[in-house]
Amino acid sequence: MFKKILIANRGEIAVRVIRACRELGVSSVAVFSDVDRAALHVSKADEAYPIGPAAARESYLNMEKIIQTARRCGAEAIHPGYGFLSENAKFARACGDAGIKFIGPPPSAMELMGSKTRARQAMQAAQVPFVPGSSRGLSLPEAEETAARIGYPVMIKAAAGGGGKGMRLVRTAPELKSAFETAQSEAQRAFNDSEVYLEKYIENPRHIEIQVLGDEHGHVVYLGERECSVQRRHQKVIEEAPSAIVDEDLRRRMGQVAVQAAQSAGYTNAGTVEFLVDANRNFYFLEMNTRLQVEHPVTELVTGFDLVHLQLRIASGEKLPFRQEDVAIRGHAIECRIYAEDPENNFFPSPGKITRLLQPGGPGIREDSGVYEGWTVPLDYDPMLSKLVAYAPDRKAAIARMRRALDEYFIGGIKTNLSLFRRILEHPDFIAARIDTGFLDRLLVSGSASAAPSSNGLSDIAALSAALFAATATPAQNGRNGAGTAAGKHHGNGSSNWKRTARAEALRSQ
Amino acid sequence: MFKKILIANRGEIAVRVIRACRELGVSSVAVFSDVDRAALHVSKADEAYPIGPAAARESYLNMEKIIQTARRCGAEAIHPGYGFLSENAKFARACGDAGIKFIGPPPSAMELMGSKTRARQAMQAAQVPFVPGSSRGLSLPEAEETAARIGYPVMIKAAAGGGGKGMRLVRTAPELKSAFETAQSEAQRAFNDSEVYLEKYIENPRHIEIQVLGDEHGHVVYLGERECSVQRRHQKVIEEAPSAIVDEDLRRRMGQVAVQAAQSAGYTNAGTVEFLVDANRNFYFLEMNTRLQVEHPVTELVTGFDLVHLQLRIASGEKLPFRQEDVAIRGHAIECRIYAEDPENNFFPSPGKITRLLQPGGPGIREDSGVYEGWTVPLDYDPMLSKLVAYAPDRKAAIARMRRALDEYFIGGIKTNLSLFRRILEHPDFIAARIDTGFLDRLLVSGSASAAPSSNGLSDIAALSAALFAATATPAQNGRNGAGTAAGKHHGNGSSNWKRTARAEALRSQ
Amino acid sequence: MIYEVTIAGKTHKVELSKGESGWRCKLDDREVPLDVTSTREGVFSLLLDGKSYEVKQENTATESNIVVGHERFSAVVRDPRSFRSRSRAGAAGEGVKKIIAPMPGKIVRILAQQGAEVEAGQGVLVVEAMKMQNELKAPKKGILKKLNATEGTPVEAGQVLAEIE
Amino acid sequence: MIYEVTIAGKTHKVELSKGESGWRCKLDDREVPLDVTSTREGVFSLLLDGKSYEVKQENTATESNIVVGHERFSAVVRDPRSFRSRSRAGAAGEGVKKIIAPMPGKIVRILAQQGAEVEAGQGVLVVEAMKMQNELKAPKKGILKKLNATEGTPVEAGQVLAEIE
Repeated sequence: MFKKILIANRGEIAVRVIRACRELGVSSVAVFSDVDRAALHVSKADEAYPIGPAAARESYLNMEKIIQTARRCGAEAIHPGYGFLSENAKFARACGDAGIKFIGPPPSAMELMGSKTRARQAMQAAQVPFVPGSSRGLSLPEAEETAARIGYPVMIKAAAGGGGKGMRLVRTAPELKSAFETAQSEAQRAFNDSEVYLEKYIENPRHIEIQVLGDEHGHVVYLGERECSVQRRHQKVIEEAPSAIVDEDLRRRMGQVAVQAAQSAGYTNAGTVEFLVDANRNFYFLEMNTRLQVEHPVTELVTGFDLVHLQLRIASGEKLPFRQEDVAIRGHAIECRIYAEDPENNFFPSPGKITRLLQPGGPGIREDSGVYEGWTVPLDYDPMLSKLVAYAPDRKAAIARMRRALDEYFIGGIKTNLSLFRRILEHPDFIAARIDTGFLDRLLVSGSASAAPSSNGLSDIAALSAALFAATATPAQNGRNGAGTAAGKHHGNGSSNWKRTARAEALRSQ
Repeated sequence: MFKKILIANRGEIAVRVIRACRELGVSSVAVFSDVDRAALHVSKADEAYPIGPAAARESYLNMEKIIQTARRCGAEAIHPGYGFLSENAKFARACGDAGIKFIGPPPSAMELMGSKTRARQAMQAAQVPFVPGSSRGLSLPEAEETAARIGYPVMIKAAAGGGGKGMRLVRTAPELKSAFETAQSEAQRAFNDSEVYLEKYIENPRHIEIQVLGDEHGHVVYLGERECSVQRRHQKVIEEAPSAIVDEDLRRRMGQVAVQAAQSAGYTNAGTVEFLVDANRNFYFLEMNTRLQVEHPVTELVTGFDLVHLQLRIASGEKLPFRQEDVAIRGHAIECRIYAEDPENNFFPSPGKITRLLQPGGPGIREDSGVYEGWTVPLDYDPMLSKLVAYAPDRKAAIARMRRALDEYFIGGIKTNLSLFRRILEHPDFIAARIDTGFLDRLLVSGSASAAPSSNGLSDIAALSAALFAATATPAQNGRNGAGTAAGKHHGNGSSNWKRTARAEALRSQ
Repeated sequence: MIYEVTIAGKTHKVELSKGESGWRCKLDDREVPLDVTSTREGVFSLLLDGKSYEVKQENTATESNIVVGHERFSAVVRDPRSFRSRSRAGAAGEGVKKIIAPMPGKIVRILAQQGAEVEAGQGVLVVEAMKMQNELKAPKKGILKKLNATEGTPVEAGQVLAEIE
Repeated sequence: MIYEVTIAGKTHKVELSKGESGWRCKLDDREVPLDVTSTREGVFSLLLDGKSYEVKQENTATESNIVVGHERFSAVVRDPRSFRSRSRAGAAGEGVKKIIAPMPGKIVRILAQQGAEVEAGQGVLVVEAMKMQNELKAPKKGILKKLNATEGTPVEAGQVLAEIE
């Protein structure tokens, strides 16, 4: 095992890896940008070094600076987390050149999977099932021909793409030309590469992915599936394991295909093979993510393994400590990604100071958090604050447990999407596992993003409480909220902060 | 399932049961004594009612008041938690008479197991293995005769006993008379019953117990064992599951005996059969606890079941939703009981205000807590604050994870035994699972209760920090700590609180 | 003391007085037997007819909320004794609507110029935060009287960016 | 500003000044390149030569502690500028040792009477809290000069129960 590793990331995933290091007796090195000096990962790590200004490109994406820091402090390996440099083959290669182990797959496997068209070719050679379509970049005439062959609707995608950019759905032939050109120019702008390809569009697919793990001695196993069909604009919002529609047989078939895919790419360490699954439970390769996923905790809870421990053990040269037949799925886990964003206002991001943080606990609740009460969420990065995970013997109990945990959760001072989860978890389609990748977008257009307020007299309680808070406000509270304490003679008459706020409310735009 | 139940308890176990209620859609009713109005279980419950003054005998032990409260608010059942009325057969009977379901075994089973001598007779009839000795109360001549037959050393125990009271170890025949009489008079004082009996004394036994669960349709299963050998003065301090010395065969044999014991007593709901296990892995019935145990979470983590959910389902008449062959042990769990007590000062209790609470989180960590930051731990009850539980694939990883969690844990304002756990978990005998019920007492006499301070220059950091805190102290901070802000002109020169404390330190007894 | 509290569009009169065993509360002249305990700063545990409520106060840069259980209510509290000063502030705002930054960020685009006529819902400027661009719209039809914003400058949550009259 | 800090039996001189990028710190006249950030009230994140320390301040009724990671140090901080007032307080305590209640509780038994001679370690009184009885012992041999305690009365943590001279 390594003696010391550097974590080239921030937020909850940096804290997650630091915790694993501590448990394995490995010294952990954090890096931080100027705005992250007070971030949780800095105080949790054994060592911490500044790597530049707030802009990620000058800090968390600054390969040279990160490798230099690792060399200087004697870190033997770098864990990239997810996002930032985690899928950057050039970075993995640079680590190797500097004599530092990159905790992840070999750069060649990252490069292969990083190009959608090359990945598609390789996967087709490995007999991995695919959505019908082209396996390479197309010209417009080629696209028209392919679409005619496989039948509409079709989806145009950027070869270098991700995150929904350069993607266009085309339902009929006359729409193709304009959509093709828009996708090309979007791809050019987003990825500096205008290459696009085309696939049959699967109606209401489910997003189901297989976790794989390979050691450096040729063993690859799969750790069951995760269903991530609850998405907003192609971003996962809720993930769970197992999937309600995957039985033992389908799990084995998907798992074997995923292992084949990994092996054909010379893959090692943790990776995820994403599939679309149609209404008839046919599954089609979507892409392979060559890193730890955000949603890895649900797999940990149902398999009992620790994926970050295993990543470190694999990267340090150990053999996988178990075989495929030792992997068993028990119980059900659900994860909610908690974001600083306002679901009632177009999901506007909501950075700012967390003035109050009451976190849930008790049986079956795990929280991987990157924040703390009093911390100011910077506006420079992804707004994910924390991952809340519920585990229970079955799906119904896991949903009930997550709802209980959400009821206990309170984040004050900034907007979060906690209320959105409550609404999803109360929805009959979610409860019945009738979900697909369009589920959440349909739910969102059907009404407000937060659960409908109940009419059980809570507003009377709120009115009384508002007055009580005003009556018991201390001068210190006013001071902290920015209003002066000049109001003087404090005899319980509404704090000046309340008055100030009242004015702001009255004047604010609706 | 019930619509509403009352929880006749306080602290973490009340919160634990309230959470289960919420998950099952059952309304929860808390009760509280005058000093517990601000306690966590009151605000977590759906309803809460006062039941009297601080003294437990007038509130949490006040059967009439509790049953009356349950009737008035329409609770169909009462969960007694552990301690207080949980093993009181009279209370269980009174609930039944009032038409309220007592969530636990039938009163007859509680009565049987509540008397050590009657339990012993019944268990012997059910072929349960016993420590050699008498099965009933003895006169002194009978005791002398029995001791001679089974051989010294022997242990004298109170028939109505518990908690170490009325117990005496006798190593040689000449000591017997005096020890017998002391035990009798202690038993008389403690339990108003001088009856004592006698058993062979097992040297360095391990305490291993089996969790059983029976429904009201005649099915009883066992959920594996817990090892609770780390005890101080017969009080469990750390519990784990599984036990390092129990293999599949021993687990099955102990489990079957426990089920036999439960069945012969007409037992239903959750219960625990405690055994002593000697160096040759012979096991002997110790007693049966007719309630949920403090340490039930370790069983939940390794089996994947939720014991409180199952208690409620059983009490509402449901059948056990699984069979013995569905029970499997996976991974390893360790629990630390966090107490408000000072391990460096004779384990003095330390009630008071929790001024700062930083709780651990992340993978494999569960906390069942009954406290919150800012709460004042009352001096009227058991000083247990919280239970911290770590789960990992194996024992070594679970120990490492618990140590990591303890490093993250900070409780400010009162003394706790957190440092004691660190010391135990670093001890080579604990790590090697060479533990018995005398392990902790031996460890405690061998030195200070907290881990030895390392000499790695942390005291320089502490000195610098102390000055920095003094330099940045705000008047508000001084005010909160009770010192006046009269010092006036605040130009960064040591807060008055620091000065006040300095004086107190200088004058305090060593 | 007496407060005027506006919650969910309805304004209530709340009368509070310190009784022997805590607060005495009246809501719209109806006595409410509320048992109030502060568990931490900004958090109350309330008991009313046996029902238990955990209530939190939340002040963000732009809002004051009361959270009961998990339901959030926007709250405006007025102390009638300070009415005079309030109404003055109110008068200044007559007919004017402001566009306030809902979060800290950076102004990346200005879509309407000072003095221009804007429709209700028309985009006025774009603020970027956390990699997302968010268009702020005119709350009503009118003249864009003030525009306190230039492209490329950072803004704080709660900052008034524009006024429409 | 300059402080005298006693930690683990050793007294240090700590000199602090506000520099351009935070605090400048000297420990016993040696410059320490400490990077200090307050993460919450009573908690610092410190970086020193790349090592990261989380430090908490803890004031209980009877002690002031500094907790570095999970190690607890009893700390006494003196501001030399306030020395005069301090030494006066110190003088009053010369030769006198106090018995202070380590926790809130109730006095259940008094074992030595006022004016009596007591040995070091001799039990003076018994305080009960949380179902446990705890004997408080004489810190030194001497005369039990004051005894501010009667059986059955509650005591607060930090309360002086007896003085021995």
